[in-house]
This record gives sequence, structure tokens and C-alpha cells, in this order.
Amino acid sequence: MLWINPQKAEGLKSAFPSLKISHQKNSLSVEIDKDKVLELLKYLKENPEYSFKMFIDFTLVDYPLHNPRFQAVYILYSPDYNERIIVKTWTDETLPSITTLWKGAKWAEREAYDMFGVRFEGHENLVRMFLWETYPYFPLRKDFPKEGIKDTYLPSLNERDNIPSHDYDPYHTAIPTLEDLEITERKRINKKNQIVLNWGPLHPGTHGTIWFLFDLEGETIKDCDIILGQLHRGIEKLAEDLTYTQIIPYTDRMDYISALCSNIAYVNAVEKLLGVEPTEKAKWIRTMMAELQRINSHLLWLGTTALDLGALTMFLYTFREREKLMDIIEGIAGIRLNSSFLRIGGVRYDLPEGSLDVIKHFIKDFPSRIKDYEDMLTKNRIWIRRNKDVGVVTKEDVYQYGLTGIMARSAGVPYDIRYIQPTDAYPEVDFEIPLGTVGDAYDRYLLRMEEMKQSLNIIAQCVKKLEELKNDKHLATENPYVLPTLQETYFSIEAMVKDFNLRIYGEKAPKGEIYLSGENPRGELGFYIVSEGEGRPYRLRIRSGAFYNLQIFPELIKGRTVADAVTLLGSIDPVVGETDR
Amino acid sequence: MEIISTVVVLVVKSLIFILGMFLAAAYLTLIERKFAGHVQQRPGPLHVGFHGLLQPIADALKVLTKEDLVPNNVDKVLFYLASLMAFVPAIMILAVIPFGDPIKIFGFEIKPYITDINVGLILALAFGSISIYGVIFAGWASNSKYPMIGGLRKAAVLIGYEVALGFAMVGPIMMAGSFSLREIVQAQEGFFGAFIWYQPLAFIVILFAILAETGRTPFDVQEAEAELVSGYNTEYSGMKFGLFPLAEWYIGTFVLSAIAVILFFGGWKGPHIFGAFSPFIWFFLKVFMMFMFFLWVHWTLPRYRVDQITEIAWKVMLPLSLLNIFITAIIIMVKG
Amino acid sequence: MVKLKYVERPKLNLIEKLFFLDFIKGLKVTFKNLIKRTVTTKYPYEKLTPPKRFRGTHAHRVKDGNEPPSFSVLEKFMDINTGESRCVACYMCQQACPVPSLFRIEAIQLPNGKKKVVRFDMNLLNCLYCGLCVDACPVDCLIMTDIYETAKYQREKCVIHMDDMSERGKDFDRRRLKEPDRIWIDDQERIKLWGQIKWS
Amino acid sequence: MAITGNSGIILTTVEEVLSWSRRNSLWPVSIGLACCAIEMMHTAASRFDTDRLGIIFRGSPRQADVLIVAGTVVNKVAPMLKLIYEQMPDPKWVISMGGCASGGGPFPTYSTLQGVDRIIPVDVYIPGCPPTPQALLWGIIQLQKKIKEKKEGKELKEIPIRVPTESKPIKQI
Repeated sequence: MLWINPQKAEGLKSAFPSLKISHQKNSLSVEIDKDKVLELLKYLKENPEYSFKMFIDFTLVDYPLHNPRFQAVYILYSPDYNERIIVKTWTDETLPSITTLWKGAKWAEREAYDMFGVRFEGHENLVRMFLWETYPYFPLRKDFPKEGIKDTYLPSLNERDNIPSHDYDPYHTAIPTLEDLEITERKRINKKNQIVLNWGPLHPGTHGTIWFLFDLEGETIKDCDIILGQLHRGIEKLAEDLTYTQIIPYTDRMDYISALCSNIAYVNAVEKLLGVEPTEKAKWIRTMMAELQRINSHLLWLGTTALDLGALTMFLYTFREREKLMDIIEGIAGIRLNSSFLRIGGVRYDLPEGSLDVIKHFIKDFPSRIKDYEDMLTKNRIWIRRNKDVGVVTKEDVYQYGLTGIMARSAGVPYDIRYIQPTDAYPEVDFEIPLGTVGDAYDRYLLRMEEMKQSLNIIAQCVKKLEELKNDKHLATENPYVLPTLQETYFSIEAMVKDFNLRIYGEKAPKGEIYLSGENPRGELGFYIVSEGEGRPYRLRIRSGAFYNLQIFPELIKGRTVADAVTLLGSIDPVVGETDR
Repeated sequence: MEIISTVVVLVVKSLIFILGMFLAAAYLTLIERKFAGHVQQRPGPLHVGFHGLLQPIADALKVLTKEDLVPNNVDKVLFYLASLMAFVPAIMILAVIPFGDPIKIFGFEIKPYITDINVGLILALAFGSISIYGVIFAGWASNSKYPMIGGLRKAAVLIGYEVALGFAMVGPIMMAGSFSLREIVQAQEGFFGAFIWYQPLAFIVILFAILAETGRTPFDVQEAEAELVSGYNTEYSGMKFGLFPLAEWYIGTFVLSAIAVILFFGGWKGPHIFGAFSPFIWFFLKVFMMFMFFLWVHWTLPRYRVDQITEIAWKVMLPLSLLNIFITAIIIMVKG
Repeated sequence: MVKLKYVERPKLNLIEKLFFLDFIKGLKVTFKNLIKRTVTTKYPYEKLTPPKRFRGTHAHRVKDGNEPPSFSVLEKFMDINTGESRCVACYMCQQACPVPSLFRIEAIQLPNGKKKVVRFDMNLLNCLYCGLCVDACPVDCLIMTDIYETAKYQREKCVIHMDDMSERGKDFDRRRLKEPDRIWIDDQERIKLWGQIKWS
Repeated sequence: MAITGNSGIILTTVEEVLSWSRRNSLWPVSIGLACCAIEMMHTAASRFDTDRLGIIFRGSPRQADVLIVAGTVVNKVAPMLKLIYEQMPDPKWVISMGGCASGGGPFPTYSTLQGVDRIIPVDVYIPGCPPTPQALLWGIIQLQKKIKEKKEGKELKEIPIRVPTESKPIKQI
């Protein structure tokens, strides 16, 4: 765990006497008054002894019975010392905005305002993040029902006479009108130039449902803003109502292109919280699947980016390889895309017969495909001209915006969770982490290509190891928090009772909190879980890599053209399911 | 009597050309889809008719009977005019393209071209330029942002490459000493008489120019799907929409390929191995190969940004074509 | 060991630039693929068979003599004839489900003191196909089959009921129960995409 | 709703031909909302290739016939989706792909639309999370059947067109 050394944290007390330090098993947090928090964060950022330069996440937790009601949580990272710290404070209505310290906090604060209704003093444009401007509620407050306020009669148009199913309700939550969306749009951007172009939300080029607003002069973008929330499904709210195991399928549907990686990040966090140790074999299977999924995700990126830049055939070539990976994942996990393969304490199934043969075949075959892709693109003068010097990211940007994943590494910052905080079998495998020198879209292309090769390398090592571990257990069922396998339930009454208990009451995690992240293809996917000792999380905050990476988009695109926006968006590679959750 | 018979012959010929071109264009869509499919290791249209042979007919019928939707706030006159302006000039270029030498069947002399005028090439260029208006009108009349940008982009590209195309054609014209396409073909004797061996620079410029004129990658900025949905024809539906890609991607590419074949590959010249129809077969074979080459490029390369395209047009292609004229002129002078 | 390395940025040299070697390389790749065979599965004339682990439409296994021991314990409270669904109305699937409202299970008390399941509806439109309900079933009753062709014209048809689930379960067991747990079984279909795989 | 003119008196052959052309040239709008969009892309890619059946994706709704709602429709995007549907020329059809679009799916929350049929009429529902490409193709074939049936004015029922049995039996091992 990467938490700051408690002794070092004690040192903060000399400058801030009112500081409260709480050192738990899985975290270290400091708590301070609201009016001092900005000062403390500035101190942490600028003092070379601490140098918590990088902004990781900000969120709120609602305690309706506590006074003041909302707890603010800042998570920071120090690249110099490889440490994390949590800073907490309490508030009822307002908080000082920290956008002066980290620009990356802009959206996080907007999200907090959107979800909890806490206002931020000094924020440049505090508007709704995910919901529309005229939406009257603050959904993540504990007193707001998960299914919303059903006040609109909105029946199915197809089936007026008969009721389609037992859980059908003709009353529905209010949907916005086009005027509402127009108000939302107006609040984001003021027309100063020739036209305001709505790029998205339902547009073939926006990788999902992101809504870009470009203030154009000719084809040059003078100003840009992004409206998110076109895929805001309320996963964080839903999670508060589910047991830890039940949340696993939802993590699939966040970053649906790299479902297994999200699974792993989440399950690791929960396992740390519960104190469960997965079996050796499960660790290796997880690592292998994560890397397969990483190749899968990078292939999708390559295909769609090439499609956006006009290389139509490339898209189909990458999808051909993706089909192979889908076949593997379908054979092992049972479903092609949202596999829900992981369980707390291991994986759902053992590897089926023949799976390692297929993966070996893939390892042998894939390098020649990568060579094809590189032949078509890497040295192509059009590709180079389109990608070079588009969206140059500097190291300072990385810390300011909390950029992670490829975005950080293209700027030369070695920020890879597999490297700084390895989980599963990552400490035992050999691989290289490619870093960029310039930080433009072309670097990010080269990095992703190189990462695919490295992932292949890791998979080869995993296959070798898994052949040795053939007869091991895939699930640590002896642990009281781990659900038994079906075979155990059939034959032992104890296992059945344990199964019933865990299903009904959930895994009763000890009181506490944890922040743990995994390296997603899109960046750091972190889970901040607050447990109140119940079977369900009290608050589950998802720190999405793409959410923070996308935040730099408006700044990088200023002064460039619409065509560059496509390139830049492709190289950031956001997935809306993850940014909006 | 003379005049009537000429008119009848012309009308019949034009009808044959237009209908033939429609049918050919429809089946060119199938060829493109099949080609693209096989490049991507999939079969393309397969189940509608034998190997998808009825696919173009199904598409055409569907597009024709689709609701003719005209958005409320468009400029109606220009909106209708635009699709015609794009389509008609593309077909009209056919008037000056010869498909072979006159042949005699049943005592009648049949000329496989509509007219043979001594400014044929210039006319072809002029018609090509008119179709820019179609694009601009479409972009403007739609009263919508994406078509507007798409139309302007296309206009910028077309203007840039029209110039390069014109100047690059001067090389073969100088060598043949005539603007008439028929005479240009006749000036190319034998395998090594084809102008491609003497004018490689002009050929490369014309290749790029044709790609740009017909809106194929790497120059398909006007309907870059990721940026502009489908460019200047975003607001068009039904057959009004159908005319645009038909004119631009198929008829345009086909006709310009024909011109390129005439200029550089000796048109219908070739060994007489197919009997009486040998010239036609050679001509269509060459045009087809040319067309396939464009498809091949289209389905391989990424696309340039619009400012890069115009930059290449004015800074690379235009100087190259001028240089070509200069070199050709010197060689002709030296040789006498 | 994890190592860091900086990637090289390739540059075009003059010869490559003048003779369009970069384009020719790309054209070569597309041409190579043009003459290769297609990888397409011509659905609906050819089909990929889902692997045994595939999570498709739900089904009920019926009482047919192959029940696990746990069933015999719970069966005592139930009135189940041979050939009927094994469901013992323990509601564990509903408990395990992240969207419990998609289940509608009803059981009645018979005069002889035994219970009978009279309704087991699942609204597939709310289903995640995550398999948690299958993992929770203590009597090996609820399973997921390889049926995926479930498109319907009406929303109410997407709700599956106990009787058709039992039918589907019988059909699935007849076809695939004895099959080994293999990554896939239709090698002939998949050879198009994969080429020849060396099985150990 | 989508199909115009069904008098049944005149020109049945013409209608038949038209219906044939329509069902063999279904152009969907290429709009992806969430997870299902990935499977939709896979359906269009080499392994399954919708182009075989004459299906090509169009960017602009004005040129499309089918709206495949692929993914979760949240309240905020619902009016836009309706706009897209209204921009499509008749005859038009809607396929609701996956649980989220069809009935809210696993997201019974404050922000999710519980079924896209609350704002636009749907022709075919495909359950699945996400449906596999084969399931989507099956749904498209069902839509083709529907177009054929509607033309003849018959009750909708399963009719055998050139489609083999459900899920091919597995060879016994």
C-alpha cells in the first residue's frame, strides 16, 4: 500500500496544529477544518518534503446524521516519494474550490455539486456535470431514492393495453425537453465567434455519447467545452444498495471495452478491504486475462482511431483480431464482452480444457498482425502528419490534471499502477513500460502499439506458469468471505449455509475505508470504498481514468481544427461508460 | 432529313450512354462493396441474389421509394438544384469521351462517342468544375452546420486540384498536339507509345487529382464520417441523396479514369485478340483496372486534414505540373 | 522485473518519401488480405456454437434422477414430480441478483403441507446475464443455456416462464450435458478465423 | 406505423417487390450508445459482416431506414434520440438492442430511461447484455420477417424463411 509514512504525516502537525491523523489498516487520512483545507493542500503540494503534486481524486461522502453533513475527500499522490495521502474535511454547504491548485479538480467539483449540491467558492463555472441544468435533485444524497422520483406518466408506446412484465411501471422519472438541454448548452459556452458546432452527443465520431461544443471561426476551434452525462446511469448510487459481489457485474459495464481490467481493480480493492487473499492460480489467471483484455482494448482503440482518420480497412483488421480475443474470453468466462469473470477470492471458473492451447496459438500468430498494422500506419506520411504535434501533453499537465495511463506515459511520467503498486501476479512477471518523449498523439500511438507487444510477453509468461499450476484451486473458498463453488454447495450443508448467508447479508466488511486502483487501458481506475461495517458499501467512489484524461481536451484543442479534434479524442481514448458511470 | 437523322442518332446515343452509365454506376457500387469486403476478408453482399447481384437493384428501389424528406428550414430551390448540379455535369462529361474508333456494323457506321470536338478535354474540365456548384449549393441550402462545413471543404479541395489537374493534362496535350481526346489516343502508337512512359510526373499528379476530385481517401475530407457525419449531403434523403455518391464516387471516378486512360494508356489501343469488339474491351479493361486501383487506395490509406490537402495542391501538385510542362516543352523544342 | 524505456519515433527517409514506399507497404498489406480467404461466418446459414460456459437464456433443470445431494434434502418440503422443474422456491437466485425485481417467484402451500412452485418468471430485459443466480442455486436447477436467438416483437414475450424454462433445460441437457468443459467445440467453424490450432 | 399504403387491392406484386427491396437494404444509423455498440460494431466487422445481407451503416439519420438503439438510453439523451428518430424518412424501423434499451436493463435508477419504447415505437426487442452478434443478426432477420409479413397484412407468426433451426444441435461426443 502506498500510503504516506505515519511519522512523516505527524510532521504536518507542526504547521497545522488542528490536524487529526487517522491511520487505518488500509489508508492514512488527515482531517482538517474547512477554512484551513486550501492552505493544507497548498502546503502538501508545494513543500518539497511532501510534494504531493499529482491530483488523483476528489469526492464527497454524505452522512445525513452527522453535523456538518458532508465529508470531502481529497486523494493526492506524490510522484517523488511514491506515496498517497487522503485529506478530509467536513462541510454543510460550501467548500473552497481547489481549481487554483489543480485544474484537474474542475470537473470533480462540478460532479460533487451535481450529485450532492455542495457549492464551491471560486469555481469558474459551477454547473451540472452529468444531469441537465433544470434537474431539481441531488441524487447521491442518502435521502434520494435510487430509482428517482417517478412523477411522469410515460407508458410504453408499443404496449398500451397489456402490461408487458411484472416489473413494469407506466410512471417514470422526468425526462428533459430539448429546451432543458438548450439551457444546459448555453450555460457551458458563450458564442463569441462564428458558429457553435454541436459535435455529438449522437455522432459517429465521438466514441459514444460525449457532447462537444466547439466555438468555431472557420474551422479553427476558439473555445471548447464538453457536456458529459449522456451515459450517466448512476452506478455509484446503485452500488450503495448492492452487496460487494453484486457490484462486480456493474464494473463490467463501466468500461465495457476492458471489462476484466475493471473487475480486477474492483475485486482487488474489496479483497484488501475484507482481508481476503486469492489463490496463486487465480492471481495468474487474472493477470493473463487482464493483459488479454488490454490487447483487446488497444485493438479497439487502434481500429476506431484509424477509422476516424479515414483508414477504413484497419478497423476491420483489428476487429478480426478482437474476434479471436472475444472467442478466448467467451470460452473462458462465458460471455464475450461483459464477462463478470472475477469473484472475491479468485475467479469464477477454472480454465477450461484447451484454453491455453488457444492462447498459445494467439501469441504465436499475433506479432505478424502487429507488423501488418505497423506497415500500414507507423511510417505512413499521412498518419504521421495527422498525429504529429497534436495534443502535446507536458509533465506539468499530467500533475495538474491528474492524467494517468497512456496520457501520463506519453509525457514521460512513469505512472503505471502495475509498476508503482503491483497487484496479482505483476510483481513476478517481466515487462517493459514504454514512455514517450514528446507527448503528442503520435507518441501515444507508438506507446499503445508497444504496450500490446509487452502484454503479449506477459501473457506468454502467465501461460507458462499456469501450465505448472494446473491442479490448483481457482477460488479461496476456505475464507469466510468467499462464496463457495457450486460443487461445494451441493455436497456440504455448511457451504450451503455460508452461501445463503453471504448472498442475503453480503460480505460484512470491517468499518473503514480503502482506496485502491488498477491500471486500466484507459488510465488509473481507482475505487474508494467507505465501509460502515455492513454487507454493502456505504459509499463507492469510482475514480475513472478517462474522466480525468478527457478534462484536458478543451485546453489542448484550442486553436486547432475539427479534424484535429478527432485525432486528439482518439488518442485520449475515453469510454463514456467509465467517464459518466 | 439530314438534321433529323442526326438528332435521332444523337438522342438514341445519349439515352444509351445515360442508361448504360446508370446501370454501370449501380453495379460499380456492388463492385466496390465486393472489393472492400474481400480486402477486409469478408464476402460483401452475398445473400441478395446470386452473390449479391441483385443488391444494387434492391438498394435503388428502396432509395427511390423512400419518403422524400425536405427539412423545414432549407432553401428549397437550391436544395433541389444541388443534387442535379452535382449529377448532370458528371454525366455530361461522357459526351466527349470516345470509347473507340468508329466501327461498321450492318453497313451502318457507328461512332462510339456522342461528339468529337476539338476542345473535348477543355469541355470535360469545364463540366467537372460545374459540379463544384452542386456541392456548394448542397452545403449552403441545407441550412445546417455540418453540410456547410463539408461543402466548403469540398469546394476548397476541388478548386485546388482542378488547377493541378488542368496543368497536368497539358503535358500529354502538348505531345499529341490536340485537345481532341480521339486524336490524343491516335497519337499514342504501340506499347511504348503510351504517354505514361513520357509523362510519369503528370500521371502522378493526375492520380492524386482524381482521388481528390472524386472525394476518395486520402482526400475524402468532405464526408469524413467521424467529423462531419456525411458531409454536405447530411440533410439529403431518398434519391436526392443517392445521386451524390453515385455522381461523385462512381460516375466521377469512372469518367475521370477513362480520361486518364485516354491520356496515358493509349485509350482503346491494344492487340486485336478479342475480335471486332477488341477496342471496347481494351478500353473498359483499362478503365476498370484504373477504377480498381482507386478503390485499392481508397480502402488502404488514412485521410489528410483539409488544410494539408490544399497545401499539397498549391505547394506540391501545382509546381510539379508546371515543372512537367516546362520539361515537356524543352524536350519537344530540342527534338523539334 | 519492470523496466522503463523510451520509444523511438520513426522517420521517413528520402527514398521512402520520393517513391511512396510507405503507401506501397500499406497497399501490399491490403493486397495480401485481398487474396486471402474470408473469415466470415455466414449466419444464418452457418452458425458458431456457443461454448458450454456460454451464458444465454435461462432454463430450469428438471427432476430426472441426476440431482445433487442437496436436492434430496430440500425435496422433502416440496411437491415435485419427475419431469418437473427442480425449483424449491428458496429465492436464492432473487437474493443473489443485482436486479431482484426481474424475478417473480410464487409458491403455494398444498393441503398435504408441501410447497409447490406455481410461478417462476424472469424478465430477460432486465437481466445482466452475469450468472450470479446460477451460482446461487443450491439444487442445480437454474442454469444458463446456449440459446441466444431470442429477439421478440413484443416486450411481454421477453419474460420467460417456468414451463418453457423446463423445456429449454431438457433440451439443453439432452444436447450438451455430457460435453466436456472445453473452450469451444466447433473447431470446424472457428478454423476460418483461427487457422489450424495445435491441441495438446 | 412505419409501413405506408396497404390497401391489398392493387399492385400486390409491386408491393412485394418494394418490400423485398426494403428488407434487403436495411441501412441502420451508426449510432452507438454503450456496450451494445461494441457488439454492433463486431456484427458489422469481418466475422459476421452485415454487408452480406445488404446492411451498411450510414452516419446521417436522413439516409437510414433502421435505428438500432444499441445501449443504455439515459434520460438526458432520450430527447436527442427521439429527434434522430423523427429525422429519419419513412418507412423506418427500430430495433431495440439489449436489455438497457428495451426495458431499462440492470439500471433501475433515477437517470435511466426504462425502455426506449416509452419515447419511440420499437419493432424488435433483443434481450441480452449485450446480445452477441449472432443474436443481433437474428433480430435483424426477425425484422426482415416482420417487414415481409406486414406487407401481406397477415397476423405476425413465425414463418420458415431460408433460416435453419434454432441453435444448431451439437454433435454428440
